[in-house]
Amino acid sequence: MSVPVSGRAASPLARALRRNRLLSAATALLVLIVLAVVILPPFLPDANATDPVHRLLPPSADHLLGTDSYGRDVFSRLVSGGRTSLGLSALITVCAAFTGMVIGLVSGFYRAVDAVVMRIMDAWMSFPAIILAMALAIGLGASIWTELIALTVLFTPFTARVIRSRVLSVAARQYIGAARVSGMRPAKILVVHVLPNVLPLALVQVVILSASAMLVDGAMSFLGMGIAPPTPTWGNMIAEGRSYLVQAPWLIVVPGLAIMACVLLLNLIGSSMRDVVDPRARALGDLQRLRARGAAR
Amino acid sequence: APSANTAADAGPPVRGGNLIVAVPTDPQSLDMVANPGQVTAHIGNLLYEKLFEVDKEFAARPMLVETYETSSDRLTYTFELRKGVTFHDGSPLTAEDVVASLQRWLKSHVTGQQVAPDVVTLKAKGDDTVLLKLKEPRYPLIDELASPGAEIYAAKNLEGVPATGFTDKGAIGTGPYKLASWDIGRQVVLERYGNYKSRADQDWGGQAGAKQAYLDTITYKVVADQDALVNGLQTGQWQHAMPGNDQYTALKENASIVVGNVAGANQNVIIPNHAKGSKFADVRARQALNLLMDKPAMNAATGGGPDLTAAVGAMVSEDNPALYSTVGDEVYKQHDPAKAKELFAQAGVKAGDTVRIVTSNSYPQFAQWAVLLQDQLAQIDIKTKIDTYDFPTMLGTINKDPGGWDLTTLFFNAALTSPSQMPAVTLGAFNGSASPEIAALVREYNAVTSPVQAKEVMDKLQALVWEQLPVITLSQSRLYAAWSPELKGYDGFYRVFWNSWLKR
Amino acid sequence: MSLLNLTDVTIGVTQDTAGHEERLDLVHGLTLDVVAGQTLCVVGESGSGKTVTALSVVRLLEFVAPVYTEGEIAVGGVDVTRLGAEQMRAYRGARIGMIFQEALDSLNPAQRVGAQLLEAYRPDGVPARGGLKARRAAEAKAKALLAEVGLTDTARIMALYPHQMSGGMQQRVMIAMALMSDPDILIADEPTTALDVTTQAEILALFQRVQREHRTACVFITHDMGVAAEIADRIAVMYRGRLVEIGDKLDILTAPRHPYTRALLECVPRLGVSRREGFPTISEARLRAVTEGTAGRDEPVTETLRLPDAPAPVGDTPPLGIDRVTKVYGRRSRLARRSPVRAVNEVSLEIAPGEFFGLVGESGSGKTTLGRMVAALETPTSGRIAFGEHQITPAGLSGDERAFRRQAQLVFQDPQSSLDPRHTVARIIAEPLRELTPLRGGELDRRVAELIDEVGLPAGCADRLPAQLSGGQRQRVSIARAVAARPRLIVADEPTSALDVSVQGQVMNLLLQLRRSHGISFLFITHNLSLVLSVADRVGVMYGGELIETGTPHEIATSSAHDYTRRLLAANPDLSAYIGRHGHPSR
Amino acid sequence: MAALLLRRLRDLVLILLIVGTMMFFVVRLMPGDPAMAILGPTARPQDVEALRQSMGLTGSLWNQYLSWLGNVVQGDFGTSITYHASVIPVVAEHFLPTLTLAVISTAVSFVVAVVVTFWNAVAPRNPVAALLTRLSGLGMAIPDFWIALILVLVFAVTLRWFPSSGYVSILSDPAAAAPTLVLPVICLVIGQSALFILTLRESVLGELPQTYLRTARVKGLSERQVMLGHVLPNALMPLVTQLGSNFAMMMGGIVIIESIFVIPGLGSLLLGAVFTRDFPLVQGVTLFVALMFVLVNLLVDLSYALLDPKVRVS
Ligand SMILES: Nc1ncnc2c1ncn2[C@@H]1O[C@H](COP(=O)(O)OP(=O)(O)OP(=O)(O)O)[C@@H](O)[C@H]1O
Ligand SMILES: Nc1ncnc2c1ncn2[C@@H]1O[C@H](COP(=O)(O)OP(=O)(O)OP(=O)(O)O)[C@@H](O)[C@H]1O
Ligand SMILES: [Mg+2]
Ligand SMILES: [Mg+2]
Ligand code: NI
Repeated sequence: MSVPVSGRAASPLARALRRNRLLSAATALLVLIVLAVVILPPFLPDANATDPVHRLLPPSADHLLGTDSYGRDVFSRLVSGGRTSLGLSALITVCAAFTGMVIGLVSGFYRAVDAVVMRIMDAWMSFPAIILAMALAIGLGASIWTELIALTVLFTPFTARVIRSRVLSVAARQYIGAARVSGMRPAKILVVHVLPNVLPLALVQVVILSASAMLVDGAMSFLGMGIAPPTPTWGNMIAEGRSYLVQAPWLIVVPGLAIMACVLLLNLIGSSMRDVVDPRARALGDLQRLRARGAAR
Repeated sequence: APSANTAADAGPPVRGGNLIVAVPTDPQSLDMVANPGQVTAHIGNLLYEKLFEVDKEFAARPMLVETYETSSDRLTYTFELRKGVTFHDGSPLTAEDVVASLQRWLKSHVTGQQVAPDVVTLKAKGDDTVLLKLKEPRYPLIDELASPGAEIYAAKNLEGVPATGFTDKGAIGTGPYKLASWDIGRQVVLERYGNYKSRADQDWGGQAGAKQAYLDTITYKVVADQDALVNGLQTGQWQHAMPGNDQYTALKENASIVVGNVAGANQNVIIPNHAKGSKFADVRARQALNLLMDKPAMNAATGGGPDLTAAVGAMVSEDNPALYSTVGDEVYKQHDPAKAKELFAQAGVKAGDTVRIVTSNSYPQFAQWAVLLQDQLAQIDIKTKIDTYDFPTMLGTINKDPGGWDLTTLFFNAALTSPSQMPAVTLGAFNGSASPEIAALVREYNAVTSPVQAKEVMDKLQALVWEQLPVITLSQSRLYAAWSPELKGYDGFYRVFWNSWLKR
Repeated sequence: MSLLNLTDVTIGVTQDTAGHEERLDLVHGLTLDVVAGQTLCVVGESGSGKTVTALSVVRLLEFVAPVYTEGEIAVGGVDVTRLGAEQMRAYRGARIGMIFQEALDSLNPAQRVGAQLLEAYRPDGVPARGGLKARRAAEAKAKALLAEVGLTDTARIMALYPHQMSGGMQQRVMIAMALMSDPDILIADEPTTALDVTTQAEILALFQRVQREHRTACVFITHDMGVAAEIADRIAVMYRGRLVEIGDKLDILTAPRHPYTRALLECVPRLGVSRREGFPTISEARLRAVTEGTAGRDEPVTETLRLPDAPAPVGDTPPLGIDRVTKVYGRRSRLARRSPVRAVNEVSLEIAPGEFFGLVGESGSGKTTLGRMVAALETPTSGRIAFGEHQITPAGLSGDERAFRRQAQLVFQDPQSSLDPRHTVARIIAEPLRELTPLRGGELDRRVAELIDEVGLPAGCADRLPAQLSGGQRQRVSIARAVAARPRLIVADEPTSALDVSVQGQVMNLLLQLRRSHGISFLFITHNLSLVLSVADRVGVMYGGELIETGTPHEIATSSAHDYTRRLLAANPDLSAYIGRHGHPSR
Repeated sequence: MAALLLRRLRDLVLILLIVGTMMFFVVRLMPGDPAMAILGPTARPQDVEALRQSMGLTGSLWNQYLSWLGNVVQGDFGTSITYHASVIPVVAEHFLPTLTLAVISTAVSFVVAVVVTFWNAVAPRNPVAALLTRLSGLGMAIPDFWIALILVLVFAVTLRWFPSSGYVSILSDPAAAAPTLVLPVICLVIGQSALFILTLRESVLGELPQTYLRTARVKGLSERQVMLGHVLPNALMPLVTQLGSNFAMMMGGIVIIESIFVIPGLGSLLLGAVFTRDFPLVQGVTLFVALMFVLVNLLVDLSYALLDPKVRVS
């Protein structure tokens, strides 16, 4: 008798996508947004072409979403700003999640380095964020890379702490000992047993990170430490538009909605993905679905 | 919105009440010598007085001086002080106080420092007479004594004051209001000075003439955020504010708020770096830049429209007719990108070169101009790198590497009383624009004897500026204020609130 | 009058496979009844649906799995499957109490046991409402019950947290808690499996007394036929999700009608009967033949392994030497009030190559700790353990760790937490093969399937997650993992506690075969005295961290010098009384 | 417990030293200094230099650092350049507004998160609870300054229910302080409660399959009792961690909300201090924030001990 060990009917992701209409809709929409942001710019008016005489025009056929205080086309800026914002947020998320995960995993699992690493994290976190961001912005000049570094530096200790606390509880489980008995090296145990059990939390963290990245980008622009003009990001579009809340509300509403939509979609995808990665949550999800349908009283 | 108050609907003055005024920053210091900030100056106007004060047209009028005499060689000035004037602490104003205050002004204030080389002696003669001897005649001396920084403080309060200025304890002047409390970062409260001795003359407007303190107290609330500034005005949290240009249109449309121009203006400038290493060390490059810049477009972006923007190349506000000169405006109005490109090439600035703009985020328009410049330079294939810093960082960066930047953006107060206060003159060290020709004209101005001559020299100076381009003027921004209809008697001169009252 | 009536009950879960829902019946057409004041013991195959049935009676399964129930479960004449959620709640606690196997996991770790007890108080069958008076009454009742279950230091006990109590204490608290609401029916799911026999004996006695005094009807699920013999009035036998037989205790034990019951009784290890050459197990094929009538009703359905007499090839198995090993947990600290725990104290022991060493002892006496040190999961505080070229000293394991792992394996006591909840059964079993052997690809898959089969797991388990298995099934996964890489030494920490006797026999046979074919040594930790005495070469008894004696099973059983050992033996539940008395079944 | 405190005290000193040192060099290495900030672009270099001298900003950086450190050890944090006052009282005064906002908004967010999460857990079919849980994703997505601007427009400018800005000390006049706090607190709560809901939901999900819940249910407890009495205490730890680090972050100032609502808190103080290069103040605020951070974390650790008896006992 032969039992398939790893082969399964379909990958869990594909299954989840098929099963969860919300997830597939959210994913499709996000993919659409990303595609639009990547493909569209060449077909739109230059996002940086200024025309101050035609500033603050309301939405019209010429300018789908109106113009901003420099007379630039808001739709073009929305699209190319999306490119920067989404790209930046993705990069920051990847970097911060990666460094945070590595630090959290290592310091939670190898107790020898834990005390030192965590004290450094503490000092790092207790350093006021504004100063950190400013010091970097001044030291390196306001550019996309500065912001990437600044936000990665800012977010890393938070992710690291959250991950570490979960690693600590996972590392205390018997199955970690069982893996050692099975002859697994610690580094591999970390990857095979600890990491997957930390992953659902990490996914939540990723969602939080990508949302925060977009929001903090806005906040940095708001404080004048964001990406150098004229490169648009949704964050600095809001910051620039805020003076015209009454005159030209679309300037702040449009990028605000864009941020919200993307973060919301990411959130939806993240929490559904989490069910995919975590079989226990998946089982619970099934249960809740069935209960909601009244299959089980 | 109804425009500025007219005497007719104001009714009779009402005594009492507390006026709340929103200011964008804490004054940080109430010492007008150590801190040349706008908020300090405006609060200081109510606290302190000078020997002379400017009227509505920025002409000097006697304030603490009763009479003064000038010797025939125009080298000796004798000032007779008004009698019975007291400081807020009750001590009488004496010639000693004037000497001590002006000595400090000559030593530490930008304008004073321009005057100082010409001063031979400054001394008290008795209690009420001050003697000032000059090396050379100086036509604008009285105007300079009426400019911010020349306030008179009690001599005893100036002893041992550090370079950073005195604290709230030293904030004692002879003005109609005195300091009641100062909650740093939050608010400054002034209250009526009961023993204020007003001049008997009629109100000359501006800062001069008779002053009646109708309001019991004036509270300056620190409100840094532009939206909060406007919202608070609308919700009645304060009765007076000077919001940014971008808020103008919205406020103007608001029927429950009075919007009006305020005396004086700001001169908006692009500052090219003349130092070695800069792309604009060559005058042709500066001229090219002037040709390239689409000034109407850049002014449009500054917001407020024609109400707030005067498209003139003058360095001094129109409100000050004695110094206002539009000579050189034909250069100011030139706009020819093709020729600019040529000129740039001649000056060695080629397509593909990168112009380094440093700017600060202390005012939104700085970055706006930089971005627009960038776009215009891009049209003739010149690249730009914009570095936006906070103000001290920008100054520090420029200071550290004088050749490491090409352009920066700023604005200056254009309500001036003498050429020595003009940025084209005072910026000499900052961007290396000092030139013997300019210095010679300033000397020539000092030597004149009549307003007509003065105007002539001023025209020459203005023309020279458009030739050498130490700064390139974009426009003048008119200041404006927005206030509650309850505030009466306010004539739109800065934040001067004597002779104003609240009508309930 | 019967209190609890199950009529034709079918229980199953809905599974979501490849996009559409499938129903999987776990229990089929179950019909049984429980009479007031009587104890019904449910025995049977591991994974036969005992726990599922019990949980369905109180309708707890629906909180954790998408279950469906058909048929009627009547409590006092009311079909609980039709009750609304709120009405059902009135039945839980007040009408039906329940005690679970895993006492520690079943208590809230963050709450003092006192509070947990008070919460269960249901005067007149409804939750206590209102103030101090009810609270006083609840407290009085809790104290009385704690005293009744043998925890006389009531005030202190109520202030403890679950993890501060021993397993026995936890189980007593669970019983007291179930009694707080004076239930009519008490369901206990293997409540003594994790306890040593002396504690088990106490709990059983307590259980019986409580049941008599409170006139409660009991359902008692167990694997231990000895336990069933001791406390049951009636016994129900389950097999493959069906009830195969129910009847009075004596009838079932002495005159079983169903071949499965008969076979189960035959498989029970007995004191004095050596099983070193092999255990009897139930042959599925023969059982099917008998039940389907293709074979005679009296045909034997068990088969007993007979190992060849050839001595084990112990050539490359080194001896295990444990030399004055001590393990102290916790550091003495001036600031904290806690004092260190001496879990293992100066234990010295030799296990010869190929020897089967059984280790018994009180709960908390340090057996697991010793086992973990031998498996190099824990370093001793002092002393040394030698196994071939490997040494385990306070400094840690010397030599190549992988080489050691290839040689020594551990079966964990708690299968639940020693299986990664995110890995499937197949993946768990494949892990040591991947790490310690060169097997890969198809060969690896084949070997995994083989192991699943060898430990008697249904093939369908391969893709399941640990949470979807029964307790016994999890334990077998744990065993399969330990034997996978063919080690030389296996430390087995209560590897069969959750298994029925037939599967237990199957697993033991596997271990014995391995030992015979490969000369494996065993350190076999257990609470099951009958089992260990019938199979071990030597037996050690631990008490309070010390190894108080070692000897052959015969020596231990007949001539122990130690008081504790004798108590242990006396407490061992044994079927022989019945079987001896009635001389049946013969063999 | 005492050992924990001792260890924390050591950490505290260590962290303050690291942060203080980093801070010192970071701010000093930024271009620009207070003398320039005060005198502006038209100043003559010699005047700037003279002012710099009078502020003690000359001499080697290392010597400046040592003398600063020496003073700090003696409890002297220097005199603020802009406030002309000793740093400690200035910081203390700006701390109260920030603390008020942080405490209230954290408490409200905590309650909101607990109520929403458990409502949803107890009644999974209740559409309002489900909607609120889903909305938490949206809450995290809304930029706080964005919602602040909109709330002010609606509730302050248009409806006039609350003042658009302003600050009144809650200690001196709670009745007058309450309306000024409503809008800023709502702005902070929206994002924060969303984050808390996410965290709490995650840990509640992890708690639901635990066996001890079977026991709780078999006692006949209602779902509400099960959730609040049993799941909540066990699921609270990750939330407390999250809450702690959020709170600690807020101690560094809620810059944007403070600036929009004109609240004189630590955030605006710090920002202002940086913009004017008020070195003593920047350093003082930073050290204070770091101190608060460590203290909050200590509280979090202590609350672990309260929530998890295993930590407390062993
Ligand atoms: N959540 C679930 N999903 C799918 N199958 C399940 C689930 N829970 C239990 N089962 C299966 O139901 C069957 C009966 O399980 P149950 O726990 O009732 O067995 P048991 O008789 O109590 O066994 P043991 O004596 O080993 O505890 C087993 O085959 C088990 O694998
Ligand atoms: N990690 C640990 N930290 C502190 N004390 C421990 C630890 N592990 C075990 N102990 C203590 O050591 C003693 C021995 O525990 P051990 O688990 O070895 O007992 P056991 O004989 O296996 O008991 P059981 O039969 O109940 O499994 C117990 O008192 C236990 O509380
Ligand atoms: Mg079971
Ligand atoms: Mg054990
Ligand atoms: Ni018989």
